[in-house]
Amino acid sequence: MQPVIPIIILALPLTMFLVLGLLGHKMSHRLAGILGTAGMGTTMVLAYIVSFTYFFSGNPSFIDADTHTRLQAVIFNHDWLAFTPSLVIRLGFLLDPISALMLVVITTISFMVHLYSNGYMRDHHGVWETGFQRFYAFLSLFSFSMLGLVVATNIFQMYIFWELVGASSYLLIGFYYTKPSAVSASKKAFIVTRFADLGFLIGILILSFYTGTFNFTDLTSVEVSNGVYQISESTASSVKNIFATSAAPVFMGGSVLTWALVLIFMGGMGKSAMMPLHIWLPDAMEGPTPVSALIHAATMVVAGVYLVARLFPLYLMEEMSLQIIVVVGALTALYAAMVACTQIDIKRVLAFSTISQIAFMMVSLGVARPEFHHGLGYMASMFHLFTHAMFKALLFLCAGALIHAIGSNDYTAMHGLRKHMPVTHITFLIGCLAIAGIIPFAGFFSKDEILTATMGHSTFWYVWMSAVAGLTAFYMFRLYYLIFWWKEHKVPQGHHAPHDQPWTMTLPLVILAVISCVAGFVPMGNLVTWNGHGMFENVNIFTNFAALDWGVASISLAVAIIAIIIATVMYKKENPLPEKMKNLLPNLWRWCHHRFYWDELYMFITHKIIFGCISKPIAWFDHYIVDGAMNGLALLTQKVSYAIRGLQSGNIQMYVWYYLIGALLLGAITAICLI
Amino acid sequence: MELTMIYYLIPSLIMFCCGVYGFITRRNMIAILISLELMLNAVDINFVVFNRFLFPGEMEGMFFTLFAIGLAAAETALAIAIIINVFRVSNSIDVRDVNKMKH
Amino acid sequence: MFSNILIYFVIIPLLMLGGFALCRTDKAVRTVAVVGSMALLALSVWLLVDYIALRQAGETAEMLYTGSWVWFAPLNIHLAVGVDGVSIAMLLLSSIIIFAGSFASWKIDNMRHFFMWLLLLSTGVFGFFISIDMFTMFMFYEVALIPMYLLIGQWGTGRKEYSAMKLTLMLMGGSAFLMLSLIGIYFHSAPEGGQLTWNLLEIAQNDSISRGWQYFLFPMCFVGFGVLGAMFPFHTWSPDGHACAPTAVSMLHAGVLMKLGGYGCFRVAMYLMPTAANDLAWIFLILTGVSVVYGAFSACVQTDLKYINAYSSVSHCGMVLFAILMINTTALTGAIMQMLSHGLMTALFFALIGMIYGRTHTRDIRLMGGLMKIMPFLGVGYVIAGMASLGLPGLSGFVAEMTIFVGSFQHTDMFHRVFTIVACSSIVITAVYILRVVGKLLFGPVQDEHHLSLTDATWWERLSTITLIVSVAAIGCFPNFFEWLIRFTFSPEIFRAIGLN
Amino acid sequence: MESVGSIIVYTIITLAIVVCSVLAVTTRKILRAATYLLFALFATAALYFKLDYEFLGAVQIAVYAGGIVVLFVFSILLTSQPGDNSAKLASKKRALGFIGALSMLLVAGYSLVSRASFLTATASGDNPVMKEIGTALMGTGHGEYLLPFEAISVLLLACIIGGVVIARKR
Repeated sequence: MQPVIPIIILALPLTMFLVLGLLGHKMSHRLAGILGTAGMGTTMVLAYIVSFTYFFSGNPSFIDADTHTRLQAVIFNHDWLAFTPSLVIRLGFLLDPISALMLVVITTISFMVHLYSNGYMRDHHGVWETGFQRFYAFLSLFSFSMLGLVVATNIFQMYIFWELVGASSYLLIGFYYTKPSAVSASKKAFIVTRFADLGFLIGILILSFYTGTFNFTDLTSVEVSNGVYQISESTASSVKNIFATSAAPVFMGGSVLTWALVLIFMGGMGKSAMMPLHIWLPDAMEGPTPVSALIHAATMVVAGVYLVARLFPLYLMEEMSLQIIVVVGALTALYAAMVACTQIDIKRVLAFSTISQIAFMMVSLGVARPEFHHGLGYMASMFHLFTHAMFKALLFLCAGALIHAIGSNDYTAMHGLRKHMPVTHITFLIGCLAIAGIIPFAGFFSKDEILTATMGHSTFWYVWMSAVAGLTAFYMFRLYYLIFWWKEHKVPQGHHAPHDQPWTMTLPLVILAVISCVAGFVPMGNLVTWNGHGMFENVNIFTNFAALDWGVASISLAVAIIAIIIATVMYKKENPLPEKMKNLLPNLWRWCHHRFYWDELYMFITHKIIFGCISKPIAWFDHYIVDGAMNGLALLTQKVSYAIRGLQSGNIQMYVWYYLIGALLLGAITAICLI
Repeated sequence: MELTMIYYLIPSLIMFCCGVYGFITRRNMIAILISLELMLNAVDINFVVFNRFLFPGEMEGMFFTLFAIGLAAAETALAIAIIINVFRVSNSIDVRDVNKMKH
Repeated sequence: MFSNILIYFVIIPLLMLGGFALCRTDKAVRTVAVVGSMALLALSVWLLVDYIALRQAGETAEMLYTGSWVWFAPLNIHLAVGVDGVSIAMLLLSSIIIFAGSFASWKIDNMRHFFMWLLLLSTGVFGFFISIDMFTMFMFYEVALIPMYLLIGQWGTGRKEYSAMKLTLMLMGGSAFLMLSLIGIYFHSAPEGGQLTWNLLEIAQNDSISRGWQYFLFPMCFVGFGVLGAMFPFHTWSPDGHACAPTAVSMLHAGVLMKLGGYGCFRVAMYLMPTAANDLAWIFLILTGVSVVYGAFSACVQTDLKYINAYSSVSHCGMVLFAILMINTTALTGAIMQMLSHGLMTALFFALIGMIYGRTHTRDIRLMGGLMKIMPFLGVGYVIAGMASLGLPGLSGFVAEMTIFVGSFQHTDMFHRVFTIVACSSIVITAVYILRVVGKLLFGPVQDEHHLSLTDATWWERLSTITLIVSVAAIGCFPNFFEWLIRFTFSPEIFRAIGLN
Repeated sequence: MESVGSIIVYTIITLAIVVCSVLAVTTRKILRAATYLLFALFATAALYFKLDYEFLGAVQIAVYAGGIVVLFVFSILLTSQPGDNSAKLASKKRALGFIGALSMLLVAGYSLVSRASFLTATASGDNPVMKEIGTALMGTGHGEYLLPFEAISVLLLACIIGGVVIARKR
């Protein structure tokens, strides 16, 4: 493939960022919006072209004709910074199943959000938000960074764009920069992810030092040998280097590789909001809602999943690191689902739901083993990433529509909106059905694959994750009923009735809803697998049906339906059941409602420990001890000067005295010596 | 009894010590100057005595004394001029009062 | 003598000094300053291009454009000049900052004298970077230090007398160590009976300083330069000095003068005494490692903008010395990159702080807020500077720090590993204090309604800021070029004595 | 062996020197101090005569006794009223000064006396002839003093001018 189109895919959003950022304030709002949207639309079309070419063209550089294995294709790769002859950061474009998939996901969601924002970022009277152009510039910057991240050819390129993504997310969360809560939320997001990135960076350093390369193709290539797809000779040998090196193959109780992988996973935990580094994501909802849809539901937060998937062959070599991923993911999934049941801010419910769903993907990666259905978990994870991006973006955009109409994030202000906003109602319902895993919506297939993979790994985690899936259905329908049913909406005096939104907002909702309905039929098993080898022989529209493990599927379906029924009973009409439930388990409810006091804990650590016990004492030490020592030295010099100044009094008689005493002493000494 | 050097040096020493005593105890500037003259004179005596007793053929000691007398005259003249000037300014010739240039 | 291009780096500032002496109006002074600093910038760019052309043509000498003229024959003191990639990078940095600094001090009291002292300082800086004779190097070093006293004492703010005194005395204290060690090096510069020399290249070639003497001279030399490089615990002149200095002086001082320290540590201490450097590095690694984290933590709780930035400089300059002590090609390259990067971004910081202070008349972040709305240009500039400082890819901080970390990680023993990780952790703390300042200063509601009437940047302030931003972004976007420029200096032969890399 | 007359003369001179010196620094009346100084100087001159340095003795009388002491007297008269006593010294200070001077006397005296055995040379040689003195003062060879002579004459000139300038009434 010619590198022209890939270069444009990366360059166009960057150009848009520069144009809108530097010249935006000279443009009209409408022009800026159109420019940004058109730019992103073009990028989307190009990304589709690239992605479809990769999957379906049959080009020998993309698929091995003999083994039907999809290959990693480096479209271009320019040296950017050479640390040593072998450790070189290159900026390039890597096409393989997951990056092609991500190209589609990112550009689709991003385009939807660009389009949607044209309507969202102005109020009912058509007045544009201040900084509208800036908003589009940041969106473009984010899209650029995210695209750069997924097509990275080496781990350091990924880290570069990883940081850029973090920074643009900072800018977008803090978009309403005059609002103190938005400022502190953006700060929190950046610092927490930065802390995680420290682990990522150290992991990269360890890994690259022992393997001598940054390149993904060297680190993770997979090849066929004796009919079995496995980690390639080159990967294995470069990783074996780690063990062959006599210097420190073991570092603080773990092998170097484990440390490297776990630290890299820590970076992923930060971006993907895994416990305990999840605290930034709920706060990040301070940003405009389209931003939440783009960044905090569909793209940036899955970067961690993507990172683990990208290095999956390496993780396969260290069982322990995969176990850690499973445990972290499972705990996070349950935690987030429980918290989501008690939140009253709709965006926060969605945020915790996102955390929970990403944890699903993580667990799925953690349980993936080549022995079981050719690494089904890996495929399921990517599949869920894809479907989740679609329906979660849909849910967020619906939430945005609601907030736009009501002017509040709190569902207590919403109740019973189904008649006022029919389109939003239907699309939101589709989203809920999808996330709950009701056949035939998108979430059903992907979640079912995940549960199947978990089942194949361990029954305990299977039961655990099924329970979480039930909780998911419950809290999503709780939210749905509380917004659209519960009791009739009364229009407060002086306000106009809530109504559906302009077409720029409606269109993305409809498109995404349609995708959520049909995305489950995409034969992902043939497109994205850990070793590039398709799972199915024949592909048709019912492939996914055919591949289902109906045992698992029917159980999960049953769980979901029961959960929905419970939610219906409790929340469809105004009734005292929720209060009763709350009083049944008051402590649990309180802990969930306060998100298990994680924020307070972090507050304590940052303010009391970091600031109070480290920074302040250091500043004190610097001021009084180090600086004090210097000033003390100066003071001592001055004091001595003052003290001996009296000797040089100008009083000649005193001089004679000194002279006399000196002479006498000398004389006495001489006399004594001569005696 | 032979009048050896020591007989001349001891009075000179006493004279010098008197000068020292005066110099460090008196407060009147003229008195200090007088003590100074005593010390100078004691030194002069020593030069002359050494010349006469140790190097009788030479004249160095004598000439040194000669020049010292000249210098003493010059020095006294200047010192007295300064003292008179100080007196005009501060109406006192007590050394303790002459400290205005110190600060 | 005048056929050597390097000598013009000293002559142009001196001519400018003469020009200022003749000026009668502020306008004339500005003209001279702008023309002169543009000439310097053009000269350094031309030198860069010419240097690259020579290297491309296969020139392999360690230093190019060398020249040597006897100055004081009995002690064999020469005015010896020569540059390699590192010096050229430093010259470029200096001329950019002087250019930006001239615009940043567009309206300052008693302008003629201010610029005269500033240019005297620049003379010292340029002279230092082109010299390869230790004596002239030291002389220029002192020339660069002394005007600082007057510049801060005269044009500063706050406790300026105290700060000026403290800064000068501490740096002079460093100079005392330095002088001792330079003289020590001189007397061991040649084998028994050989002609003693001050010339760095000849000393390095002779390699005649015995191990014992290296052990004695290296720490003195390193501490001497380290004081100017703000090494813990000799950094306390930096916060006070920067806080009180006028804008252009802060820029020049943090941007260029502190680099003299790092450059000297590398060029004299490491270059001439590699054995001791290798053996004693651990002592200074501890100190500089502490510097990095300590400065960052200190910055977290300061409330004065300039103090924050000064402590941030302690942290970043600590990183420079830290990397130098790692003694391998990658880390040393990173150290020089960090010098460039820190020089530019800290100059940018100080320029912006000066501009903000000039408007709000306070530097206390608790008294300011929401400035982004009032002065968007300065606000955006500040955010960019902050992002560069916390190592955002695409700006200079990232490439420098990453090069340092990758280089430092080449050491496999536990001691180096631990300190590398400690140094790495500074990227988080940096983010904390940078975002804290940005959040308080630029974002949030406006704290003081008097600030609402303030204006955004003027054209000269914009020019100054944009120059620096473009430079920062240039390093961040095209690091390979700078890396290539610098790397040649760290050829393996230089470390032959150590056997590293 | 000295003649008795010589010893008597010596005794008188020595006594005069010691007594006058002591009195010159202990009397509280400044004019008396000047007078005792005068006598001490005269005694010194006598000592020079006794040691056969007639020219020197003459110079001593002329310059010191005639010139310097007169200067002293004039200045005393200019700066203090007759009958003015200088303030009584604090006994502590006097005692300290006394101890200082005495200890010096003892140390120096002890070191002199303890080496008295070495200092046994007797006085010899003649009164230098006036012509020799003149030649030595004006010559430039070894043991001749033209340069100091000129220097001191310039010094005296400077001194005169300086004295005039300093003491001049403004």
